[in-house]
Amino acid sequence: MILESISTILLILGAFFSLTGAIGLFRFPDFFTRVHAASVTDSIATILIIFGLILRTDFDLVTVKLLLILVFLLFTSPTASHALAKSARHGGLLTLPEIRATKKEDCSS
Amino acid sequence: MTELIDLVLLGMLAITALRIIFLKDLFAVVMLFGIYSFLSALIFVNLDAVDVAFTEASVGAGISTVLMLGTLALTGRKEKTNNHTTFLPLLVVVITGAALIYGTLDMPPFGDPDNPAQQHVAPRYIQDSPQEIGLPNMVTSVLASYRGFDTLGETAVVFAAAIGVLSLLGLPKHEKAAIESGLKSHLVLRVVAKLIVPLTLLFALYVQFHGDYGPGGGFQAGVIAAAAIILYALVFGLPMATHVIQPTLLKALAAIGVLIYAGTGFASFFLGGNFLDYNVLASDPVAGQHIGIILIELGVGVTVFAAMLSIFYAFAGQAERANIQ
Amino acid sequence: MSFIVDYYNYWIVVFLMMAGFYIVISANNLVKKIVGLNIFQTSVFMLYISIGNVSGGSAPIVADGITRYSNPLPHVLILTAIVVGVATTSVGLALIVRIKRAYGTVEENEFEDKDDLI
Amino acid sequence: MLILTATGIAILAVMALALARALKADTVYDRILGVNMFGTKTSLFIAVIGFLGGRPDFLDIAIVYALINFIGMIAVLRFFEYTATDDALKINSTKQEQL
Repeated sequence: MILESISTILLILGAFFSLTGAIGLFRFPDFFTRVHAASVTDSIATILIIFGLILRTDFDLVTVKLLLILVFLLFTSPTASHALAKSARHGGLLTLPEIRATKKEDCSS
Repeated sequence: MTELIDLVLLGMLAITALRIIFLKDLFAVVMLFGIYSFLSALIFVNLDAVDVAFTEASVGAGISTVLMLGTLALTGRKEKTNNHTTFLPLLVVVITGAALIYGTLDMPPFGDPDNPAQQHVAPRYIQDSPQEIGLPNMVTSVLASYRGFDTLGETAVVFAAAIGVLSLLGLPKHEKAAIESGLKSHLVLRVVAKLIVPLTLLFALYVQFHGDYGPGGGFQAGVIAAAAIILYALVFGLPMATHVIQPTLLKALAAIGVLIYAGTGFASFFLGGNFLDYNVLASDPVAGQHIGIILIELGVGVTVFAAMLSIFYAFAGQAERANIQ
Repeated sequence: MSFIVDYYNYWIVVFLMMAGFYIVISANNLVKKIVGLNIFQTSVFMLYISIGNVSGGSAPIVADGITRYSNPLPHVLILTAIVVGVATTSVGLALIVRIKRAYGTVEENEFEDKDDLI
Repeated sequence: MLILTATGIAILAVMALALARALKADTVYDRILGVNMFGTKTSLFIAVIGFLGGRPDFLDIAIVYALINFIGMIAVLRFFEYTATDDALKINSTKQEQL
């Protein structure tokens, strides 16, 4: 019973964090803020939801598989975000303040 | 609940398909096609077809996307302006679609247990296969035993497709890496890839030998193992990957897999049964079935692994050559 | 209302099939045609799986306490069809690479003109 | 049971938003970001519906999703290394000026 209520809290928190991340992904103004919103909440939501599910298992093979999913997601998702942000930066994508700064220079000159 | 999820996912699929029609950037088209595959795999999970979902997620979404990106690297990513009139194709499509929808009205309702499709051979598979074959996964029983001859044909098709691609494109020559290619500047990626590749190979082995009890089997395991090597090749460069698993070895492996499959058939043939009748492989029929299924799943796995990886080598070799020139 | 519930799955699958078909016959670019062909193919897979689905059923892997299973036969057919589908797709893509090398283009309307030159 | 349903619906909504981002993207990188988030959330969704349907032993599919999603991302990045033309960058910068 205690386990189930803890699991409920974890699942609600996980759902909340992933929703905030998705809203950030959709509404934020430029690419780098969106990466930030998506990747940070992705990690915490994954941890919370997977642990919420683990508390509902009988601690057998299913638990091991859930832990394996957690390990895979925790390794791959931030790595992918990092690599993406890095190649966006190398590809010449500018942040919003930088774009504003260049625009101001254009106006003054 | 199942119906609701189904409806939402089908809606997402429809929107994705519509967007693909109007996009001119082929790179975006391929990415959305990856989403399309993932979504359809999700629908398969929702409709209880877990083995199919496994295959679609690994083959449809993984290998297809990688191969299409390889082709785009060689042919360019922009679709030029279209001089077709849109009217005629639209007319053809609308008429065909209307005819098909008219046809669906005669079909039995979706999900009804009394449908004709559920009455014919399925009850026999569902009731008898756990005793006859001795495996919990009915899909594996049907795939490897009842319809084993069919699956031999499919394996031969995969083998033939690999030969076709190799004769069109040719394998990259096995040479020592003169210049290091791959994602050099991504240090984090290289470290993580080193961790992920062995885990993936281990997981492929699990899928191969756990396929009798859960979703999985030779087809999926072969593709997942190939995907691990593809990941290695993408991060560390093709020369490193061909150094680990040489193209000539792959050619031999593809043939060996088909031979293992056919050889199991001939073994049962010479032991007094029919072709691919595993009952005679051991004194106990159920034990014989188990041995036979493990052997042919191994053959399928080896062939699919070798075929998929050599197809990838062929495309990557072309892309690498084009990049150097 | 029950009419829609009974058939919506088939209708959306037909719509997806036609979307793929439209791409195949209207696109100029060969790679896009292959994508359309794959969309069409995936929709056919979905139609098969929908036919095999039993509402209230479970995945066809024996477990305790479950009496109603979905039909395993469409799953077997589609499982092998997916693998064969990707094998044929790869042959198609290889042909496109060779066409690009021979004609210098993968746009349908452009290499018609080159045939006229020969 | 109710909470699992609610979590499933929330993840479905997140997937829809990520899909919307992938469909309507300002730059190529936004599209890749949307696809990546879609993939990770899908593998969580499979885990949740496994528990909803009462058969959580099919989690292997979620593992495959996570793996294949990662490999797809790497393939995309590698594709950029090959074809990072000035053309693509020009499109990015014009899109940004519109911001």
